[in-house]
Amino acid sequence: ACSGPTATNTDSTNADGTGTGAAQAPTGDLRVAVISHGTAGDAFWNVVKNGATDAGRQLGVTVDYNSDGDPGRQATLVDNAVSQGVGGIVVSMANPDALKTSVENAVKAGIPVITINSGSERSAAFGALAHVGQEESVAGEQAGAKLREAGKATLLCVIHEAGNIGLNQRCDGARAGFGGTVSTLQVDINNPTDVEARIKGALQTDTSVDAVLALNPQVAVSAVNAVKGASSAAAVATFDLNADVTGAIKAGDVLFAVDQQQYEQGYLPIVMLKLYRDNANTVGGGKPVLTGPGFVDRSNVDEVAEYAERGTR
Amino acid sequence: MSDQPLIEVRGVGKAHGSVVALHDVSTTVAAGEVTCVLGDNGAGKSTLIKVLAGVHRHDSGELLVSGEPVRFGSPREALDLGIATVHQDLAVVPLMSVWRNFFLGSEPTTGVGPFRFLDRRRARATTRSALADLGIDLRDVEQPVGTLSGGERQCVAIARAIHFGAKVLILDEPTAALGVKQAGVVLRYVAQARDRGLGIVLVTHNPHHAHPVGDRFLLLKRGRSLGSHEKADIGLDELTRQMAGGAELEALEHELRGTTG
Amino acid sequence: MSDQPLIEVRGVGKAHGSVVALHDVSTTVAAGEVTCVLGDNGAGKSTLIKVLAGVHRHDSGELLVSGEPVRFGSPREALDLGIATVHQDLAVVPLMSVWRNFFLGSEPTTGVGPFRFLDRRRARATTRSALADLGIDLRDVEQPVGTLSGGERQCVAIARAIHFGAKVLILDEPTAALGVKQAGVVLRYVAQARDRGLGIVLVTHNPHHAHPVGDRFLLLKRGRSLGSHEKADIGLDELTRQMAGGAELEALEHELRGTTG
Amino acid sequence: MTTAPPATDERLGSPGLLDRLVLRPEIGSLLGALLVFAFFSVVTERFLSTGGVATWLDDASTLGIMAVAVALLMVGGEFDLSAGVLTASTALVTAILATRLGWNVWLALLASLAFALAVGVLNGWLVMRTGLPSFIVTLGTFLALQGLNLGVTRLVTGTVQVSGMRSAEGYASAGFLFASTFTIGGTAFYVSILWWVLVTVAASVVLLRTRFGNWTFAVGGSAPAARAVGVPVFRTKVALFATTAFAAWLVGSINILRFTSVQANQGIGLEFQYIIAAVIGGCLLTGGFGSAVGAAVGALIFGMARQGIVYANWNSDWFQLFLGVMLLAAVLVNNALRRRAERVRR
Amino acid sequence: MTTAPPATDERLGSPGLLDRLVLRPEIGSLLGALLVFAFFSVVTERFLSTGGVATWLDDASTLGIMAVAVALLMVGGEFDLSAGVLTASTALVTAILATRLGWNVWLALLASLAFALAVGVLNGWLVMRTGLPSFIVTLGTFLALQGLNLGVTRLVTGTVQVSGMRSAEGYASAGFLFASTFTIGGTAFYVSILWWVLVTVAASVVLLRTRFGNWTFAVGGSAPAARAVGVPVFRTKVALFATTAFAAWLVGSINILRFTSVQANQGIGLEFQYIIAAVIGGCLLTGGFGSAVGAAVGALIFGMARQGIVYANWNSDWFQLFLGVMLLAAVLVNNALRRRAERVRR
Ligand SMILES: Nc1ncnc2c1ncn2[C@@H]1O[C@H](COP(=O)(O)OP(=O)(O)OP(=O)(O)O)[C@@H](O)[C@H]1O
Ligand SMILES: Nc1ncnc2c1ncn2[C@@H]1O[C@H](COP(=O)(O)OP(=O)(O)OP(=O)(O)O)[C@@H](O)[C@H]1O
Ligand SMILES: [Mg+2]
Ligand SMILES: [Mg+2]
Repeated sequence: ACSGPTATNTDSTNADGTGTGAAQAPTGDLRVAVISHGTAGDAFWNVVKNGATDAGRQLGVTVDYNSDGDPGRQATLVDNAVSQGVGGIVVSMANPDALKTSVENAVKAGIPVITINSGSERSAAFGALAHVGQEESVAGEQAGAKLREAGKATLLCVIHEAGNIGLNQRCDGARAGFGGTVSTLQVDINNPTDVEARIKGALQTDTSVDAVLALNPQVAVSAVNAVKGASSAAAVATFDLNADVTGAIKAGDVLFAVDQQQYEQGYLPIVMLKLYRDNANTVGGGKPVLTGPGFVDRSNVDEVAEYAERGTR
Repeated sequence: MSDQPLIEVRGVGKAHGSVVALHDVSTTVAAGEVTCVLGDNGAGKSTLIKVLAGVHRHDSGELLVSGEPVRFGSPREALDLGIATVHQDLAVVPLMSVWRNFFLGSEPTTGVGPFRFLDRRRARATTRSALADLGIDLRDVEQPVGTLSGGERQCVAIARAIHFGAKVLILDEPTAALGVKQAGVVLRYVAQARDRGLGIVLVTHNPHHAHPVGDRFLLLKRGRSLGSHEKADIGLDELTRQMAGGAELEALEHELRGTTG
Repeated sequence: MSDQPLIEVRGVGKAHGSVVALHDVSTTVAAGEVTCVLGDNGAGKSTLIKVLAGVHRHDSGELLVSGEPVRFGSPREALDLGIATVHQDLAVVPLMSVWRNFFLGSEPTTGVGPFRFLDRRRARATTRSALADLGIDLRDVEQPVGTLSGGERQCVAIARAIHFGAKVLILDEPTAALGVKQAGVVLRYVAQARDRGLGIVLVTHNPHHAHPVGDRFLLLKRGRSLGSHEKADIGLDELTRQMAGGAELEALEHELRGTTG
Repeated sequence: MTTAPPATDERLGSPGLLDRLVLRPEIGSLLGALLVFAFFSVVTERFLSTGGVATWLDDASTLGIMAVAVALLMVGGEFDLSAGVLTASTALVTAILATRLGWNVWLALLASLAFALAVGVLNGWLVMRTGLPSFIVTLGTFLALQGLNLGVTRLVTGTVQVSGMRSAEGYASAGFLFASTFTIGGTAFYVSILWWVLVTVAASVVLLRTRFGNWTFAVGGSAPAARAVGVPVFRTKVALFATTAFAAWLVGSINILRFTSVQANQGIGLEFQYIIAAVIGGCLLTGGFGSAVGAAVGALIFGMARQGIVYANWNSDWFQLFLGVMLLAAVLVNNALRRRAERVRR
Repeated sequence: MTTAPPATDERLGSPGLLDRLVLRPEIGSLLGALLVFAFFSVVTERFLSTGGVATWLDDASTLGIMAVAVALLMVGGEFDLSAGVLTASTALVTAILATRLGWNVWLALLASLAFALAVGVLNGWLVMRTGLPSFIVTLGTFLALQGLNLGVTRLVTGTVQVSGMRSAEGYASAGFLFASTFTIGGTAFYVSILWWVLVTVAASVVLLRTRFGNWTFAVGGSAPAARAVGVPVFRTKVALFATTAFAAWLVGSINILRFTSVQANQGIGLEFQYIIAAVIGGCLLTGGFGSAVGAAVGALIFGMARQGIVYANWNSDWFQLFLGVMLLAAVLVNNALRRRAERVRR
């Protein structure tokens, strides 16, 4: 797939990427390590991974995706990539301090690094080429604001993985954007019965709750069930999409879903690294490249549903 | 007594890793006879017993049951051939109640098909009376075996073997932990079983127990056979001397008395 | 022999939950004397021993060591008063090697301060010779105790108690699993220890073992004392009869012989 | 359960009904459950309402089904770390067959049952054949299944979940059996609660009243002794592993039919909750002692504590702290009793 | 380790060097480690490069430190489920004291050490006093610490992580001791590897050569027997819990000084990795048997497999599957040997 001598792409966000690349590829194949802090099987990071591997397939770049929720072991994965001598590293920085040494070592070793998702304000300081994505707190803030607009007064934010920094930032953001009363509830994502039961319990206990913000589509579906089970009138909003959520949006059970377009957080860095290697291009001019958030609600759900089905939204 | 011995052991050997516990031992167990296995501590008596009972598989030699060569894969196979054993260790499951231990592996059931339940009433009654016959008067057959005294525990295993023994009864030091009365009862049982035509293998360190009931005496030392004696060939004193490896308890007894003030 | 008995037991009782294992038992252990505890299975002998050794704490009655009333909180306290015990169960740690078991709780060390390491060479040599003295010739003192034969295991516990016993030696059925020779050796040891002025408590079911060495015989039945006899008051036959609760082994022996063909 | 014998033995002290009770392994957990129940009934309003009861029973039910099966296995002296993930694996198999290949739900359920039993038998077979501790062997299966769940799901769907069961053929009837609700006093209770009761009763009867139950105690209490008296140790243990796998299939089916979608990383970490519920219920980790009812009650404690904390409206940041203290309190309160049992027991 | 006795006993078969070796609990894991090492050295290019070695040693080191301590505890017959979370708790205590209250790092480290030891002693004391299984007691501490970590962190910082250690006073010197690197052949190795070696050697010496080690085997192998010969069972077990807590503090300190920030949910789930590494290294779950070196090698297997899979560039969807198969293969390959050991052993 590596042909096309006239690589005159500008550093725009044109990311269609077919047939781009340079003839004078310095070291042949490009290998990029994508290292995230998502736990294996996490719905959000699954889409990021799909973005990265799709980009890799289309651009002829080998993409290795690895993830670990423990900051220390995420750092070790970066070290691992450095010692493998990969051609580029894409790393999510939920915990910039823990990754500092490893990222700086990578930069020192001459490996271009692009940060994604969170950590935008530290990205440049560590010597990263660019940042793609957006702070989770911003997404949360906008979700909160949108709920406020819908006239809600009391919000329940459901954290499905205790201590996960990204989820906490979303809820904190929602608190800031919402303005009203916001309480958080911890549930265990691995136990669906527990998720539904606890949300139901919380709704029964505090009947003033009129909005539930789920941070995962699976949790959203359970929240819808719980709302019905508790005979509550609360509206449900969620982060991310799946077939059930799009159905629920159509049915009016879910108000909206926050779509961070994280597919781009996986896709764009691969393109950028390829451009950088082949053409020394950079993107963003030192500013983060923002991917979202977008909202999926009744107005646009039909259009997005099929993308969600195949794991790219 | 019969042409075909119930069990015949021919040059059997058994090693645990590099430890040779038994080497080239031969003997027979005939119906209506008691074969006593005697020997020092660590002579390999229990190892021989375990080979006969199907707990260990022998490494060399031959084991014939009713003339058929066998290599037991599990104790179940030995039990199915009517060989019941009281082991020196491996005797009981400490956390289980007395009656459950007693009937373990041969539980009586009532009902049919999927609704075959333990016949607990019968099991308890049988256990209680079988133990009472041995002179053990239990408070409660629901008591976990682990809380019984050493001798009581031993009696549970013996009573079980006597109850289920069909053709051959193997007893590894059954009387060691028993009181005088209980030991007497067990020996009487052994004699009765022999008279009913069972073949018996008895391991013991007590010549006073071995001599009265034994018909054949197999002497082991350090895993090897020192020879087999028929009862006619050997008296109590000679047996005791052989078991003690030349020393004599009576002499010792005099010595012990001598040193007293 | 001395005015002050080493151990005096006054009306001691012990219950496990609702099970009364021992009730109102009294006896004394004097220096240079052997107190034999005799009785049926489940009579409470081991329970009494465990009270003396600090494994159980008695519920009622008094326990005096060298005239001082004590209530042992742990076996360590008993050991510190020079009371060494061979238990019927609780004897050894099966997964540990022979020499580690032998010296458990009293390990010899070399070096100083934080660099006090086990003196393994000495420990191994001592273990080997202590066992050899009992007539047990081990292949290897590194062998886990769990792989020893029943009698060998028992000998490890006995050798340990003999080695570390300072003032009182308590033996719970030490000879049960032992061969004729080993049993003789153990009895000779008991006699020697007695002559060195130790107080000895010996539990046994074998009147042939108890009578030669014992000075005082405490008879237990169903947790209660049947009385205490001085050696002068009781002969071997009478002792046997009492232990068997009236039955007699000799009569049984005749019966056993009688039924043979 | 047991009738006292004609106890006129002078060696028995007080009549000892208490001591008799104390010997039952589940007594401790029952007291603990009462404590937790009483506590939350007093502290919160909603806990005792029918809606509340339905919620915590629901939470306890699937945990309870698994805890009971795991308790049997633990009595038999083995662990199964793969039990939690297997609930997700079976659900995934059912869902993929029904939604992607268009199988009838009943057929898909049958296929996933066969799959579950195969995993259970494999676990048991490996443990018995290799002589390795089940902790290690089932850890291997745990990791392997976890990898398979994610890998296969992504391969088939491109996402990390399979959904859309509702439109599969046969959903209605299967859903009725596994995921319907029944109404008592105007409140909907999930049918999984009935399954839980059923499994507990069946397991209890098997454990206490059948030969297989006797063998289970024996192989856990002392496998060599059991072997020596002719108990088929191999078959018994393999059957126990298969039972656990069956329970995992049951829970997986309940989940997939109720939530109609399943996430690839579901079930991870739950295996320890099962073990914990069993241990709270009186199972010994070393095997040979325990009870099915106890495990069910252990699950109940878990469910009540988990939901009770929500009802009490305590800050959920401290959720685990409350849960930990709750559990410790529940097991400590009957400590005196338990120790008494220990004393009687050995 | 042991010199063969003058074995001219006719009851011993072949000289039996092999059998002697086989008796060592760590042999199995050593073979497994060799297998994993050889496999990845052949399959991947970079695994054997100094950079590669540094990476997987680094991954194994903190796991190894904990595994060794946990192995001692397991030899002593107990579990500690709170060990994983405690690594985060100690790091949090250090970080909060140093960054929020402005303490000197050394002082903060001392304080968190005291905290860790208190938790360890509490664990041990509760286990011994109540007679409850350590599985349950430390589960309580586990949940409580987990709740505290989250609750306190959110209370103090408003987020779920504490960062900013780098600017705390005394960071440089403390960092040098716990989180610096040393260079061999141009590659930087973390000092935690040295700590790991040190802990392993120390634990091994203690276990095999001291009275305390002897007592550890005894209390795990048979606590009543040990008590009966005068071993201070209570003190020994409490000391073992304290040792585990100490190791958790060490790992927590290494982490906080190296990463300069700590997340409240760190360490959760790791306790089972410790136990698994110890079991792979030959520890019996039932206590009384095991080795420190074995546990360290078990951690090494873990580290090599985890990083090796990344080096091999296998699709991470299947990561757990590979890891599971890897682990099973590593323990199965020496199965014949181990079984032989079992045969010799009992
Ligand atoms: N699993 C094993 N591994 C190693 N050695 C063993 C094993 N089992 C038994 N042995 C050894 O084999 C020898 C014979 O043991 P066995 O139990 O047969 O003796 P025994 O004649 O029954 O002795 P006793 O009269 O003391 O019961 C002993 O020295 C013992 O140490
Ligand atoms: N932990 C316990 N719980 C309940 N009952 C017990 C316990 N320990 C012992 N017993 C009972 O106490 C009685 C006395 O036991 P003990 O072990 O003292 O007998 P013994 O005289 O040593 O018998 P043996 O000669 O058989 O060794 C026995 O009937 C036994 O069942
Ligand atoms: Mg023997
Ligand atoms: Mg006794």
